[in-house]
Amino acid sequence: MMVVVWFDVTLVIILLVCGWLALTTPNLLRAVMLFIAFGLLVALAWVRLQAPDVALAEAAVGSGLTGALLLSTLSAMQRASQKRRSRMEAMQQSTKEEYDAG
Amino acid sequence: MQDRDFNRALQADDDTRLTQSRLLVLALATALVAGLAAAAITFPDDFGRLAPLALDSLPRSGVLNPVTAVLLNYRGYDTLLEVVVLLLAIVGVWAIAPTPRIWFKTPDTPVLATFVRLLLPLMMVVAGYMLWLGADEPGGAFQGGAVLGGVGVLWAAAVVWLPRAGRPFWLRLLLGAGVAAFVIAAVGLLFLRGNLLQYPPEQAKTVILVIESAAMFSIGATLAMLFIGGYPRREEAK
Amino acid sequence: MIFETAFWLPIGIMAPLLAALCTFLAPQRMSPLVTMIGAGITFVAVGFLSASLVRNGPARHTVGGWGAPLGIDLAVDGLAALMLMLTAVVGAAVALYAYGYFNFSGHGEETKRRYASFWPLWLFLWSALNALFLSRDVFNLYVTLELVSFAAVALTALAGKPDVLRAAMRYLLVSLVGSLFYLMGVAYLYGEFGVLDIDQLKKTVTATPSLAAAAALMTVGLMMKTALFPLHFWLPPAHANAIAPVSALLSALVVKGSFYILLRAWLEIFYPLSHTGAPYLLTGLGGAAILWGSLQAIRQVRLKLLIAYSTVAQIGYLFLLTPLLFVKEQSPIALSGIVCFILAHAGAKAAAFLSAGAIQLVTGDDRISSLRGLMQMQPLAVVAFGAAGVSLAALPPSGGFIAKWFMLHAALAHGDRLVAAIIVVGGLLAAIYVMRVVAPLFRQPDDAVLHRLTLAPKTMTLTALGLAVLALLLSFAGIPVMEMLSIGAVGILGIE
Amino acid sequence: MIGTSTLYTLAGVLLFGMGLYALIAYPHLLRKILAMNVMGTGVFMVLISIAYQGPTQRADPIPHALVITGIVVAVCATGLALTLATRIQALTGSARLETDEEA
Repeated sequence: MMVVVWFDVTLVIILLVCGWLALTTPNLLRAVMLFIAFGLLVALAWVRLQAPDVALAEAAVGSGLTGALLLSTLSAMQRASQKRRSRMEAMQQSTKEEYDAG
Repeated sequence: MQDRDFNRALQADDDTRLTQSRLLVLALATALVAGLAAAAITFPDDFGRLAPLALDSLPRSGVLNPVTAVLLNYRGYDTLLEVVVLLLAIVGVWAIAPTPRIWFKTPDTPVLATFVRLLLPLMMVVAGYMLWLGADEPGGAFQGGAVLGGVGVLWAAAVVWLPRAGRPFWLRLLLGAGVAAFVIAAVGLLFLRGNLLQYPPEQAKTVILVIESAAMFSIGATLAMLFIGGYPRREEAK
Repeated sequence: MIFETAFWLPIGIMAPLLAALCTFLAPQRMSPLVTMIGAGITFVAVGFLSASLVRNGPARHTVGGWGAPLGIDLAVDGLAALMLMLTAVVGAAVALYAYGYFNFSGHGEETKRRYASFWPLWLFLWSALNALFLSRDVFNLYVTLELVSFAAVALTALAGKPDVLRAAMRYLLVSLVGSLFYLMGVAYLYGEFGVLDIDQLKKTVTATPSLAAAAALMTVGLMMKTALFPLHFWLPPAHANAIAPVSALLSALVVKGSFYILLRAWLEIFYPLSHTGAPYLLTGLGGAAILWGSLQAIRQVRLKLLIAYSTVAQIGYLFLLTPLLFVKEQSPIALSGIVCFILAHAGAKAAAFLSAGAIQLVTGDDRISSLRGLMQMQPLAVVAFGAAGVSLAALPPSGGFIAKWFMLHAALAHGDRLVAAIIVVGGLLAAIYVMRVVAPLFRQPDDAVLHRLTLAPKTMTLTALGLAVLALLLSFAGIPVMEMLSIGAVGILGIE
Repeated sequence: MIGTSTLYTLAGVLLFGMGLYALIAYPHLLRKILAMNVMGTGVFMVLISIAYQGPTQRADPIPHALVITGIVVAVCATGLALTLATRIQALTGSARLETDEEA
């Protein structure tokens, strides 16, 4: 019985630390990774609390799909800002060339 | 200054330093947690709430998994509105974004496409099995739908199929099937039996499975479309 | 069966839902037609429901045949019926206006595509609001709240500009946090009392720490969604930057949805806490909202921002009388005042936004300074705005006047002079900001302006005028509203 | 000695507070959306812990169903919010809400 209780306490602590890190890590990619891990730990907690249906939904949707959504958005955002940046640089370059020519 | 913003976006970094105002927010959140925790420890123990009633009514619900009974029968109306939430999310996404978040390119080698083509029937079987199982064991339309959603994303990623532009009718039909099945069943039963979603006890399981199957396809399609974001389209040739 | 009230209850939810589905499935050019058909059926359902409510009294519908506490119940009483009718009338008028608006301004492939989403979104919103007004289950209310927010946010984003997208994002985040607060409150209620049905809760609640926690969570969450000061920050940018028909829907109906839940929650679930300071806190915030919102409205340079800040102010009135709802003698009058205010504000504010939209189409910009001389060019829109202003400033004869008259009556009868003073001052401030808009309209126009004379379609100006006139006509609605509210009043005043 | 159910209830409340803090305090939209999900998980954890009746008894299925509904609503909200965020970033170059940031 004691073992079981300690398992719960450990799980809750790891889960909270994982969640806190996901919320406070400066790097967003790492934050999303931590969030996915957090979701899987939560699914484990649901199993512990005799909620297997919820655990399945959490692992598939709450952690898996939400994580995938966050990751794809992150990469879309990075690509967009890269594009914007190179466009700006090209613009700066061309104005500089005009300036040099003139 | 703009430059730094670009850099931050590029490196995907967020400013998480603990400033004074953030400390204040943290203090307020801590106070909230303390208050809520103090109330939470007074929840009565050894008090079944609605559990005994839900479990006792199980024989009349048509299914053996109590969670499925709650989702599709006792509180089927919640689930109806939830399927509407899914459809509404897609309508919202399509209204906001004209282009997909992700542009898909036809891959150089057809290996992935072949693999996905083979995977699809297998995954359909898995999803269907989860749905069937859901009546009596853990599982159901949402879990099955999540599997289908994953397959949908793979399909798009491997460019097995993607519409050239717009929103083809059959995709809309797939997305709306869950709401359609639910609403038709609800209104039909309202006219037949006087109450929204009042299943005839003998056919409850059949009706539940029919609604769930339609809902599962819609859930899968919706999740895939949420992932793609915007109308699904191939990358335009430059 | 057809003649039972209970039969019509779910039709009011299912009809717009089915119409929304059809607009999604059918080709987009058919959307207005499908919307009109769906709106027609919903109108009939709401009409039958209200008529049969008056004749047969309040009714319940047990979805799935299970009945509370295991199943979900829908119920209609006077308050719910009034909200249904309000939504139907304002919503139909706005839809008519939107049809004209899109024909007039929806050019370009991209804009057309975005505006086409208005129809399904509006029908989803309508269905969700009706579901919200009729639901008796606290968790089911959460789902309807989410439906309302999703539809409202997507509608806000239809304008498509960066500013409005930022506003929509902020709106979405506040809305979602508000919903999560509400849901946490639901968890506390279920943890403590073990039921989700409001009538069952009403019978079992006692003043425990968990009830207090649930009350705090739900009140804060719904305050966010209702934009009560100081949680109003998201409202002005969202309401001001959305396209005109959407602004009208948001201000007239959407904020009232969350307020409706808050009102019911306090009357039927949290009433054991009525002797605590909480109702007075809400009064204080309401008073602050009136003063702050009005002063901000007076300061605005842009017309739609002015109207949006006026909404912030007017929301304050809804909370001003909270403590009186629990005083037996004043309760019916106070409640009638609040409900009259909801109706009058919905009509007047929708009319104000709609006429502002028509004016904006003519002048091409949103600054108050460019309104000079519009009386000559766009008289219908100007008259509509003026009439709406009369109701907003609560001048007689208008719905706003009768509402504030009820409120003053209740406040003075209870000896709340400060509250009465705020009501009067708020009316004066409203008169000032309305005059700031109306005065330039009657000045001589610049010749330059006259040159780019384009007229907004009649469908737009006439619907705005219709709603404004309705807000004025509500001055005769005081007694009918009171009588309507007494149908199933036990459901509202569960303090006996 | 607190019971298993209470342990998870408190963890849920803590997650709710943590998510709320991060959502208000940090500027990046992606972070805000992530924080909203953590907040939601906190609420779900309170509900599921309420349903737990000890290792020998069957858990209350009602909160389980509510949470499954909640998870699906949350993923829809996330999808909608991320679409908005992507759009804002594409149009303005910044995935933050403040307009005059670092001015």
